[in-house]
Amino acid sequence: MARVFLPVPLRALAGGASAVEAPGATLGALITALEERYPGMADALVDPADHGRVRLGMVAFVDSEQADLGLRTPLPPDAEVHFLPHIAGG
Amino acid sequence: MTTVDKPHYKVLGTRPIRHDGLDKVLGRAVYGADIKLAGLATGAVLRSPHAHARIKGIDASAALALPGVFAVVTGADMPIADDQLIDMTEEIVNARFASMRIIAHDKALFKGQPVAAVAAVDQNTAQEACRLIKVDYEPLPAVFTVEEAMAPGAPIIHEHLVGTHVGEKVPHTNVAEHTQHVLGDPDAAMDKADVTVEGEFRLARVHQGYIEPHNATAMWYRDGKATVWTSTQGSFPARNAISSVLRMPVSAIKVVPLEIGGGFGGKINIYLEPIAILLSKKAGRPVKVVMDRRSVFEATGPGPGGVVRMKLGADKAGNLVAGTVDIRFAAGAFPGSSISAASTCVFASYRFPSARIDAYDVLTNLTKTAAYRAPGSPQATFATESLMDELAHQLGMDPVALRLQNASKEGDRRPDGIVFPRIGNVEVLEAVRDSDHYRTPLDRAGAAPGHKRGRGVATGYWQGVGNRSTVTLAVNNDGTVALIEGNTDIGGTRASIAMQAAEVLGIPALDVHPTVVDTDSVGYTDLTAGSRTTYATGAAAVKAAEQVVAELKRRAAIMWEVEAADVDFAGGVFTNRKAADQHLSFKQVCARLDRTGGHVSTTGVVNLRGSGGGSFATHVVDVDVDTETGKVEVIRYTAAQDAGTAVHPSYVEGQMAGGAVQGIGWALNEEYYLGPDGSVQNASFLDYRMPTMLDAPTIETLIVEVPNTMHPFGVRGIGESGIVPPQPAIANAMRDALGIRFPELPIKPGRVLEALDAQGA
Amino acid sequence: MHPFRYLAAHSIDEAVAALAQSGPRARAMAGGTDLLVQLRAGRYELDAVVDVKHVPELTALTWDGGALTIGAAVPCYRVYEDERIAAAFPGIIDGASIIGGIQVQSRASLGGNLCNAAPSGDAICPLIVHGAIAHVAGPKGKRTMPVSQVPTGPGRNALGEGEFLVAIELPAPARGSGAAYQRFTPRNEMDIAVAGVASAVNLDGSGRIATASIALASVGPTPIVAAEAAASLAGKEPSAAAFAEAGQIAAREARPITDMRGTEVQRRKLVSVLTRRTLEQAVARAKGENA
Amino acid sequence: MSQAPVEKVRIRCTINGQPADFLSAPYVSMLEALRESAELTGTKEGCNDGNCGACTVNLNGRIVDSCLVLAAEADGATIETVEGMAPPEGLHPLQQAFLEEAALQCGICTPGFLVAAKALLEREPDADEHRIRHWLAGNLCRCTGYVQIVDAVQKAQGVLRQG
Repeated sequence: MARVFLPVPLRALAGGASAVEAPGATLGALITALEERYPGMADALVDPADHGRVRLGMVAFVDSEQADLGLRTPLPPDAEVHFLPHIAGG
Repeated sequence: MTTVDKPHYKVLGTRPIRHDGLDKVLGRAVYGADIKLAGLATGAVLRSPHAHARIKGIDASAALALPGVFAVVTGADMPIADDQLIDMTEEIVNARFASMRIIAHDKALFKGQPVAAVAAVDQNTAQEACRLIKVDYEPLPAVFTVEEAMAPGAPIIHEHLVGTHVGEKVPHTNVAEHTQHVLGDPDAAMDKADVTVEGEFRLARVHQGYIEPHNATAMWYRDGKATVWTSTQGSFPARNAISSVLRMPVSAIKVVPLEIGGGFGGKINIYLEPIAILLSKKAGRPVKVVMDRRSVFEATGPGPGGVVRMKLGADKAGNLVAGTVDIRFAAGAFPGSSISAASTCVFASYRFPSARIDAYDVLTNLTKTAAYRAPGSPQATFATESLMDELAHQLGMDPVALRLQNASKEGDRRPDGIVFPRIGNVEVLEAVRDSDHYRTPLDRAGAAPGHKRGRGVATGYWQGVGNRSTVTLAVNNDGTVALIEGNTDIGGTRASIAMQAAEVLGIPALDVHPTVVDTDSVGYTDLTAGSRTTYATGAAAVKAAEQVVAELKRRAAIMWEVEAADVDFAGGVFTNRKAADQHLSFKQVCARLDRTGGHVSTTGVVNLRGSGGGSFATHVVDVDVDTETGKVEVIRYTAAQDAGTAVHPSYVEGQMAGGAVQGIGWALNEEYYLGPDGSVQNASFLDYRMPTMLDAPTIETLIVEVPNTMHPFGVRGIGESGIVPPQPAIANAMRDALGIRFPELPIKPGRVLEALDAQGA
Repeated sequence: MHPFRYLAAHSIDEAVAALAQSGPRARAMAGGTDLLVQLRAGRYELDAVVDVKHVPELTALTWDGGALTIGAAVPCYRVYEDERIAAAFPGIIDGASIIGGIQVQSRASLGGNLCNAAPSGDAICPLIVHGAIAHVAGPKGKRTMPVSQVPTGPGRNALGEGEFLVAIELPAPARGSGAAYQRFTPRNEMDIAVAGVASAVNLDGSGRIATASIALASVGPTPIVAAEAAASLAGKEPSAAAFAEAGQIAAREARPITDMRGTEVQRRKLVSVLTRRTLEQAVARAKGENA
Repeated sequence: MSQAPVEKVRIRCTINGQPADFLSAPYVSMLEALRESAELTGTKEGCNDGNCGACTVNLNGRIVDSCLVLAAEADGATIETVEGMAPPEGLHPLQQAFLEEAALQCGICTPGFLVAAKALLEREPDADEHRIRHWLAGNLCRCTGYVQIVDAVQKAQGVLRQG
């Protein structure tokens, strides 16, 4: 099971929880599992018009590293997953 | 240098002369404005005199009638793009807003916004033609500060914008975005804290202040393609943006990055490039447009000002228990004011068991802000580090000891959830604690009559980014290697990238010849920004060089008639395992490339997931204050920073000193001084008072090396963290000197005098 | 920028003729360090500039006994690198050596600084306290006026159409006299005075202040002659108390505004401080001390 | 705007030891003429109002901001730009020291600093650090924080002293 840290706007979908657990061998599978448990989650995280990628402006982190294969990023067992806004640099 | 577990390097850590240096000291390097093309026309831009106005009509007939004028473009030539997010690497830009910003359409949204542009035979004719364009404006009420923009009944800048306020969609608002991060239960923890400190901190807009103005030269071709020569921090992201706003495929646009005269984040966004292309299309000839200095201040992207309210709680022993912060940045006329990075950095230096971070991206009728060196971090950290200083006073603790006790380290979780890998926060603080500067008591008695002295310390963080880079190496048969890359070189990155390839290849740094090429000539490469170039493009160079080594082992094997697996390579020498006395130098193998299978060229492509934890910086500063005039002199300054592995120490020290002096200017004098109409009243290098050589102190530098686990040589990006500590360090030194907390930047002499008055009253 | 013609005059008559021929949209140009910036910023338009740097009278430094006439186009560096001027008119040196950076000082002149009539002009107040006289030429011939009467408002001067400044005459300093100019700027160079004060004193044989003169920069639409502050010193023993009192009076005589360069309150305080500091320096110089 | 166009003026001068002869509109700055007419783009424009020093050139033995000089004034003048600094072989000690001390990052201010520093060391070979900082205060650099520029000037000073 992966531990998913929810950004504040998504916590309402999970009854206010700041982190939830869900299964999945890849980031995509995890989001599908989240959607089953907490409807609305997939729409908030994935852009259906953009080949189902994580929404632009948001970055998924797996164990504190950026997920570089998009939804196909493999998840190790007991992975920690974060969804964070994109960062601008100078 | 403080160095942790550093392997022995041959090239890294040395100080070769940079490869592009000769051209730059001879005046031969070609910067954006230096390009010459046959038949080149000159462009000029007409800008809005109003901060907010409806544009009812534009009559360019008199301009077009002026002899020597080739073309005029207006917003009608660049229709507003559809809503579409452009990936600018580290910033996501909505194409619709980008097109609205680059040239005004039905409304001008800030003073200085382009309204029309002219191409003519020379600069003066183009400028005179601009003055002949008649624009019918209907001025509208405008807002310039966070408070004005968020006040009930405030004029709405974008009628159709729907704000996102912690996930909720809110129409009819100037708050484009309100984000929130919550860790634990900060309110409960704050209630239980033994000591709390809080404050409201106010920040003015500040400009990057690069010496070279923006420029773009474009040639439109009849087959629908265009070439743009420009000074940019990212030719590929610029190509993406041009493609979106002009609705051209990326393959139709070639961006040729010329030498760039400073950026600091300000040359990521595009400004003149689409205008130059449209002018060239209409004029049928290449067109060069160079911005004047006033427009650079009025109409490019400064760093945001705003308001930061913060509260910190700690227990009696000095352990932080909670932090809450409310960050409101004035973005300017379009969304995007570095609030996400500010949120990431604001509490990153310490372990916070609980925290809440609210951040607001607020629209105002000013030019849209842009990235400025560690964007958002200096503004937010000014509050954190000022309050850490107050906390040290309240607890009676040494300010470095308090920071060390709470310093974040490997395994600690940032309030936005990310867990730190190996970082050098503690080592940097220890370097300052043990420095000659910090161990030498301040000579307070040495101050002249009427002067007071103080010392301050502050820490700053920038997380850096990774992302995509491509490097191609081509091996020459004389044993040198051509290195092709796509990152414009703002501060010596040709050298720092080439040195990493040289390290792998075991050859001298100057035997690798780096060239920065256009977007048709190398694979996708992200910005020269985000402290990523030496780190990420360096990693691509390492990857390409490792492929060269693998191939040259095969070539050596052919020469020895053995298997490639029988060839070892170390320190630039190939060894035959089957005959230990057989060695070939890199040069010797290269000399035989033709007869062992032809020339060798490799490409390294990386997409680095993050920065490896980023870089921390701690500064200590001594100030001397003339209490009669309010003038502050910096009399001693030491900067320490974690470089992971310092590739070229001179350029690491240069980044540290440069960041410190830029921060000193920000702390003491620099600000956008706005008139009641939103005009930038000090839009010149005379009145936007950047430090001169006589204002800047000598910066003592302490390079700390805690290797980055995500880079093959442990390199960290070091370009940005150094601008974060100076402002609070100086404010803390002022507190020490005068007993006065300065919660507003800049701490300019008039403000110091007022505060001394209030203290005396 | 509106296109203009460039005319180089080689004598006063040529300059008068060139200006007359070009009408009100012509100006004399010395160093051009203000003029060109203002033209480029579109502050006004000209059809011609008349370069007066080739007119001998405008580029000469002429001594007559202890009196000095400085040609209106003599660049700052020629003034502050001149040891005789430094000895006789230290206040002038104080001003000339802080106008712009070294590059600007190669071009900018005291005469140009005076005619530009910026309230912050660093040359003007020292000239005033040294009792300088402006020599002007024009279509109606030559005339003179006290330097203090040249600026009439921000960027405006008392010169009529076709007139230009030929030279600035500094009367010989009396024995026992000294002067100084200081300004306050946030930066240490390359800045505009938030406030500036020039002070001059004449000490009598017993070391008392016989007369004083004080002029204030950047605290009014024109440089301000702080006559009351100066008068308060007459007959007094130089002392910290007397200087401080003069400073307070001068601060009242100032008419500052708040703008991007500083606030009204700040400027009054600075006038008070700088008056005191320049008086101390002027007295030290009058006594022959190296200050 | 109705007036006849202003005629160009002929300028004959010496630039970097070579005679130059060109036409220029009289209102054009020396900076623009050097860059556009003489094709010497080593001299840079940073502000065009005399506040950054990027356009510093040596005019008749004095350093000036070439943006504040009219090209028309150059008739008969001797001008030296960064392009004229190096001897036929090798580099001027200042150029070499700027490279060795990493005294440039983006490099846009470098030509102005070099020309200004050369004038200082020719006039005052023993200038101390404060004098160096004072002389170069008219040249802005936003990248380096100035430390390495001062180091480079002092290094060149040592080389020049030894002859």
